[in-house]
Amino acid sequence: MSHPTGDRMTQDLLRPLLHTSWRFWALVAFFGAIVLMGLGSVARTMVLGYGLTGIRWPNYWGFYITSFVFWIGISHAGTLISAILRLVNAGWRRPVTRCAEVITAFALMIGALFPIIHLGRPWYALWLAPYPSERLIWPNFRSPLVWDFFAINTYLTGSLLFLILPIIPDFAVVRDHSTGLRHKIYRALALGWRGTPKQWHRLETAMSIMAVAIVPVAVSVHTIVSFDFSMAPVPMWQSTIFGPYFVAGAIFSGIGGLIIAMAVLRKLLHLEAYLHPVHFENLGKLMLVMALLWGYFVFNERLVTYYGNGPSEMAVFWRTQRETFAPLYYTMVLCNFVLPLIILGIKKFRTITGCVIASFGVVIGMWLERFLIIAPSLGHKYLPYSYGIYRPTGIEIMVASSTFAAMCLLYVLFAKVVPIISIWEMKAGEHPSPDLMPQALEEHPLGELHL
Amino acid sequence: MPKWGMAVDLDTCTGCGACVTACHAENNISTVGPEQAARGRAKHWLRVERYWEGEFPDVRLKFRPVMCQQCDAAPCEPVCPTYASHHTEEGLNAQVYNRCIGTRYCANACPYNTRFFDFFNPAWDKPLQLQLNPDVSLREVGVMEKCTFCVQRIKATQIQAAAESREIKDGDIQTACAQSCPSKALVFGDLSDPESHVSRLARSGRGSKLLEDLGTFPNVNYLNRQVEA
Amino acid sequence: MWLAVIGSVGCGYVGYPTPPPATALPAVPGQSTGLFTTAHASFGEAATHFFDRRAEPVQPFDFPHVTHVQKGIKCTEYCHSNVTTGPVAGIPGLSTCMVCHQAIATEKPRIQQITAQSKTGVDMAWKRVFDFYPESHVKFNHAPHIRKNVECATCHGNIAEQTVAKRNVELTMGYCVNCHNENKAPVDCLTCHY
Amino acid sequence: MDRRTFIKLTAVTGTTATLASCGSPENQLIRFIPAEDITPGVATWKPGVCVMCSAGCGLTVRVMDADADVVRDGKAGVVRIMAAKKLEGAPAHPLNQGGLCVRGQAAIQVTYHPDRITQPLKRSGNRGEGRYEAITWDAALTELLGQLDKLAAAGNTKAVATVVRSGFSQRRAIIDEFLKRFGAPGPVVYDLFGDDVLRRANAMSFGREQLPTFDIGNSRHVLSFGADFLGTWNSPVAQSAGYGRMRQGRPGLRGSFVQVEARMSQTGANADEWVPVTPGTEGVLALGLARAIITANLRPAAAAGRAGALIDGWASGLGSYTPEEVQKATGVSPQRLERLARQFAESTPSVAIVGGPPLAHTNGLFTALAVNALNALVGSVGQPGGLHFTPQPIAARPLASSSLQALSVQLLAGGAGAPQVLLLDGANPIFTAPRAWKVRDAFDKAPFIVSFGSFLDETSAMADLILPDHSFLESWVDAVPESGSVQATASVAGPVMRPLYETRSTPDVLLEVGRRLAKPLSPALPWQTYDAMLAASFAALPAPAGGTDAWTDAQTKGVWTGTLPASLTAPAAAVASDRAGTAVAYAPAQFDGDAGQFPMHFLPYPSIFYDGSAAHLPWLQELPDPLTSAMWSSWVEINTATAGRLGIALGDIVTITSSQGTLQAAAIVSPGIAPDVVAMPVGQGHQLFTRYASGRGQNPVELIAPVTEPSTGALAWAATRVSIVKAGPPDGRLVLFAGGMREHEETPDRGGTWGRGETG
Repeated sequence: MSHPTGDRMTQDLLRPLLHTSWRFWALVAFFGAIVLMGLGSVARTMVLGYGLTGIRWPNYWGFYITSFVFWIGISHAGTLISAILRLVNAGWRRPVTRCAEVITAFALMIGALFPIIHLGRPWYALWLAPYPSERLIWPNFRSPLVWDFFAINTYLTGSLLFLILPIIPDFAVVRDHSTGLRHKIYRALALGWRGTPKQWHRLETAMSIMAVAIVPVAVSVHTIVSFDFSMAPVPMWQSTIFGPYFVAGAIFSGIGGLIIAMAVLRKLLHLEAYLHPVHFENLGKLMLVMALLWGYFVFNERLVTYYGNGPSEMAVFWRTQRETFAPLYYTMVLCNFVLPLIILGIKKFRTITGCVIASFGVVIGMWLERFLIIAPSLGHKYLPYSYGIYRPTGIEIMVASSTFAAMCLLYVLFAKVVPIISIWEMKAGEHPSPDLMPQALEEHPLGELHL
Repeated sequence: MPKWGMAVDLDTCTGCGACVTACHAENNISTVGPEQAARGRAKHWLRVERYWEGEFPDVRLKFRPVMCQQCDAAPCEPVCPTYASHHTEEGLNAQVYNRCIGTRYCANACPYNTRFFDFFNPAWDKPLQLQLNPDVSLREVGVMEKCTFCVQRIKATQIQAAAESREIKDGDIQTACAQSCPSKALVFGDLSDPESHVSRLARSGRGSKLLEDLGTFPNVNYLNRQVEA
Repeated sequence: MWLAVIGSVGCGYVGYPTPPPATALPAVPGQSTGLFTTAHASFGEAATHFFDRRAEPVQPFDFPHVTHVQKGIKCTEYCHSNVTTGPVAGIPGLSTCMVCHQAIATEKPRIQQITAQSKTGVDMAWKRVFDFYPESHVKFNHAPHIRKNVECATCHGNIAEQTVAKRNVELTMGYCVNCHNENKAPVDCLTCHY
Repeated sequence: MDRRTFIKLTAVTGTTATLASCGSPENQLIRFIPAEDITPGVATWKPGVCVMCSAGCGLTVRVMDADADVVRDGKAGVVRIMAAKKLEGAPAHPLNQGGLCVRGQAAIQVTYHPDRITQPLKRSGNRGEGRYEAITWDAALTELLGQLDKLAAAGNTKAVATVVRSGFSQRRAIIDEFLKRFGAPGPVVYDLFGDDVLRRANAMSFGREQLPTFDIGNSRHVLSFGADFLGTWNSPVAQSAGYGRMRQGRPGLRGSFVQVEARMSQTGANADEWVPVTPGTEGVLALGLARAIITANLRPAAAAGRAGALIDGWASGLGSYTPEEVQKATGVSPQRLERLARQFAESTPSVAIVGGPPLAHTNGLFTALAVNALNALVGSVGQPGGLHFTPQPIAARPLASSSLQALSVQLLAGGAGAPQVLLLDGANPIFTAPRAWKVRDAFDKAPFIVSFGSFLDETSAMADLILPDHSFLESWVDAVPESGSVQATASVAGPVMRPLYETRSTPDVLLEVGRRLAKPLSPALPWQTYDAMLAASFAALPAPAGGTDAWTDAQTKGVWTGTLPASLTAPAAAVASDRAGTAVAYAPAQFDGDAGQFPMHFLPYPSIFYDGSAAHLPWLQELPDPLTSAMWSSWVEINTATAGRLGIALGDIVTITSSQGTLQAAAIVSPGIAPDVVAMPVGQGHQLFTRYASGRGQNPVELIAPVTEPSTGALAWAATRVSIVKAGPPDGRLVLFAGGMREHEETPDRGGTWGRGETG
């Protein structure tokens, strides 16, 4: 594959930073407004009471926790994928990695908000943190929510490092191509990067260490998120496969998010020259694999429940299979399994458009999957007298949807200040210093997967 | 060290609901009004479940009062990140309102759905608030609340007994529900005392626990209804 | 932000239709309309409670504790006598003052002032100095502490030397817990919070 | 956005300006000097008497200090009062024995109700509109005295009519005495679910015109014909206590219980065997059982004595009640009849109870007599585990009175003979009387109406003058239970707290009026106050063992119980037993509306609000109904199969039509009701009854046809036929607490579970 080289590349990739069009402001204004609405809704519930949401006895979790799991899932797009690709040293990763890692960082930040805003008394959220107090009380370390607290913080720190380290050289590039105030700022950000072999070497070592370290963290985070559910004695929650089930689902939705992000950037920032169909196709294949895996997990979960035929489990089972939640359930199966199989399974559909369509399906489907894990089980817990059906209210819909706007907003702003495609890595693909030479051959889309 | 428990005789429970109202009166449980009740926010620490069995004309109805089962291995306790829900030496599942941050995780973990959330600040049309029991906290918005086995009555009696330096006799402490029950279907007492009324009932052949298979080890014993042979 | 709040006020409920509202009732004279709720009266109040910041209570009348103590009147003798019988010490009202002061020190202008007020039927609106915010859900019972001979001064400081009572002991949870630990008193949450 | 949210919103936005303000608002309020000496934080317990129904249970009231909002000479402030906090059953009381029913528990909200009338009121708007202005007690009494004096001057003292609730008490005695000495007819006692038919039947069978007391606690077998004796009928708490003992109170002996009714009541839900029968044929079943017992030689026919002699064909062996005939009429199979008969005759002591719907038919008296005969046959009358009559002091005997229907006719007729002054005490006939009696129009014709009630309801809103009574916790209160205890019992209690408002105890008001009349009562009422009257009446009673005298003892205990001296006991023979001797034969129950047009039987039944008089208490409104778990709403119960046939599902809105009118309500599909019966709880559907009950739900009484039981003239409230059709999908007015009403999941093909989710 080929793409522009040298200064041309630098020019292309720096254009979004150096020139601001009205479109940028339009986007910021649009997304910003929606985000403000979301924040307003949260403020309103905090002032008037949590009853403005649709949460009810006994469905005490709803849209917020759904969104929490969903965004944590999306966050697996970046770091995990780019880390794996780095490890297998797939050359085609180069334009992709940064968009991916950015998604991770922002999705985590957004996702981590939900456990806080879903609290009845968010202003006491700091009690989740272990800090010495005269009260002599610590958080309850037996609680999965506390595990969440630590896992997510670790993951966030890790992926921020993983994101920022490789940006340093690009800050240097921007520094060298900018003047005035911008120059000053980027000089500071560049942390005195000179591009000496020593610095290159340090960066590379750091990156490879991070790449190795981040993978288990990523896996553990979503396993722990799954513990929030599988640790509680709730029908259809107490399942031993929830760990891998959630991780697979997370990566699945993550890839979907990534593909969409890349497609959008490609259009908006005219990066057609850098993001080639092959990138999408490769990610598409990856997603196909995950779709099959996901399908396997769902089939597994459902079959075992059905076969086991426990009364309370079956109550939930039928809710999703044939009753209240059936429409959502079959939409989910369609989006997460049928659609990806048809589009990504058949080569001629595996175009950019095809991948994007499939990705949208997957993102929607995975959101539904999380909702269908939470709502039916909580509403049909053991004693039929206490059954209840959860219906969201405008407030919750507003908040949940505003987070998508928040994602876009952050992304747009980020693309404004940082080259969304790693300039130096692209260049490294061109005139590599020996230790940067990728073994991967472009003809081999996935690189040589020494797995 | 006492171990508080309850026996619910399903054979004498008539489902009249006196216990429910007694609980409201004793524990300052606010009424939420029709609009909120329709949205599933009614709070009944103690509810009388009723289930139909069979079809007309061979139909019968089962009543079962369900309150917090004060489990020995309560699922609500480990999941609470702040220890707002925790176990006391006397075997009570304490709910500490001031420590509760409202994750509602405990309610999800509770298989009996006996935990209720304050969706709004409770409100009383004046002067209904003159009835409020000063010995029981008024819960504010965003906290979980549930049956406490009338811990305020337990505390009061214990302090009183200590002041008079006497032992607490069986029957000295009664929960509001047990006290009001016209057919005396609810019996509260100390399970660690083998001679207490509740212990003897718990030993009776009719005793069983609700959702026993979940391994929560409840301290409420249900005495099954005897059906004529 | 507030703009956003107003903006979001627009979004209505999805979900249950609610029952038809009760018919409007004619206002009958003398019927109560108020609402008693645990909500804070204002953001200011909520903030003060949250950060546990207390303004120095302003009393309607400078009650000289020291004078009475010097006269040899014990705290729990006449004024806070409930503490011996019940959980609450109680702040004596004017009627309690007048028990003695219709006879004692009647010539003093300040005494004449309260005598006059007691005739109007309006009581002293004392502000509590040692109290807990409702959201701390503390159920404090004096009786066990009295029985264990805990000095009043332990928690209430040197009121005996003060004129108007000052909260010069911060009754934080740490303060209580430490004392309970030292004296092998129970520290289970339910000891105080229920 | 519901009311609360709105209030909070305004509260928040309104106060954001005063960000600096701190401390709670009551600190800024004026504090008044308490009127009583207060021990803060210490609870005291005082006796009380429950007035929510006529049972007359004893209370123990927990009293503690509280801050009340008051307005004194124009200044708003707070004052510390000793306030009632919780009502418990009095452990020593022979009726409730420490227990207390749901209405009793909620009764405390009567005292603190936000819509309680706080001062005398004079009507300023149209009648029924509920617009009033405040006036002083002096002005109010002067106005009442003026009206009465006018009548007395005209010598037309007969023109005073009074409507009261049922129930015996010295309070009622004062009213009776006042009327008698003024020269007015006795008060009209109206109670939708009144038991006049049973009283009459008991007078005929046993010579006692009162409700029976059942010694259930010692029975081995209870056979109940439609009586909701564990829920709302007669003395429910006493009967529940007995039920508890019957089931599990006696080691090794568990009594059995069979309920006969067309719609499963809360009581029926507890039965070992539930026997649905065609409405109006309960008496046939009773006699069928009697015949089976006699023919099986388990008892001689003669054993029934007088009670049996009242039944046509009893002596000749009840030939017309063969199992086949009985099955034709009631739908109970011969085998089952045989089994029930043996069970009833053999597992003695056994007792048969009748009450409620079976007596609310045109043949109600026959049904009651049949069941009485059945009791007499197995010798359960006056025996342990059987049926008793609480000895009643003469003072508790009410005056003979005309019926509400008659009163309504008089008023409508108008003219000189018609009542000029109408006194209302607690009754709400406009809500509970069938539309066809035109009670509202009749009251509208009354020149002057005075109400002593504490709340504005449909009836008291007609009053020109409202003289609010104290709440039962603020004044002396007493009850002379008609039943519930084998021994004679009288409950009494002094005020447990000071009156919150400018109200006055009605008996005291009447006594004062009696004193201040221009033409004094002759002979004058001997007592200055209500409690003086109570003291006098209790002083006449024998002192209990260990007690000093009856009065002081009763004041401390809250109850007097013992054996009445003959001088006080109402002699059994004294009561009307006119029909004795003439045998009563079975006549099929007559129903209003023809079976073609109105295929279903309509069965209104007393809800947790009883007849609606307790619908203003929020605790009861939010209490899930025993059988349906419905809150804050009214509904129609219909059999599963019938509903399926009519395409009606849970929560659907249905239209019910009778010859009297039509109404719409949400349907609840229930397996516990006969296919040809539609049941609806009475209590909701108030046009005007405080903020909690007004405009909520539907009032089934509006469908009841004015059919009466001929011998007593009592309303046969179960004798109406209706048609039912689906009017529309669920509209959310039905609020259920329960999501599912089947313990074991139905298969999804059967439409899943009941759930608010599904019904909206």
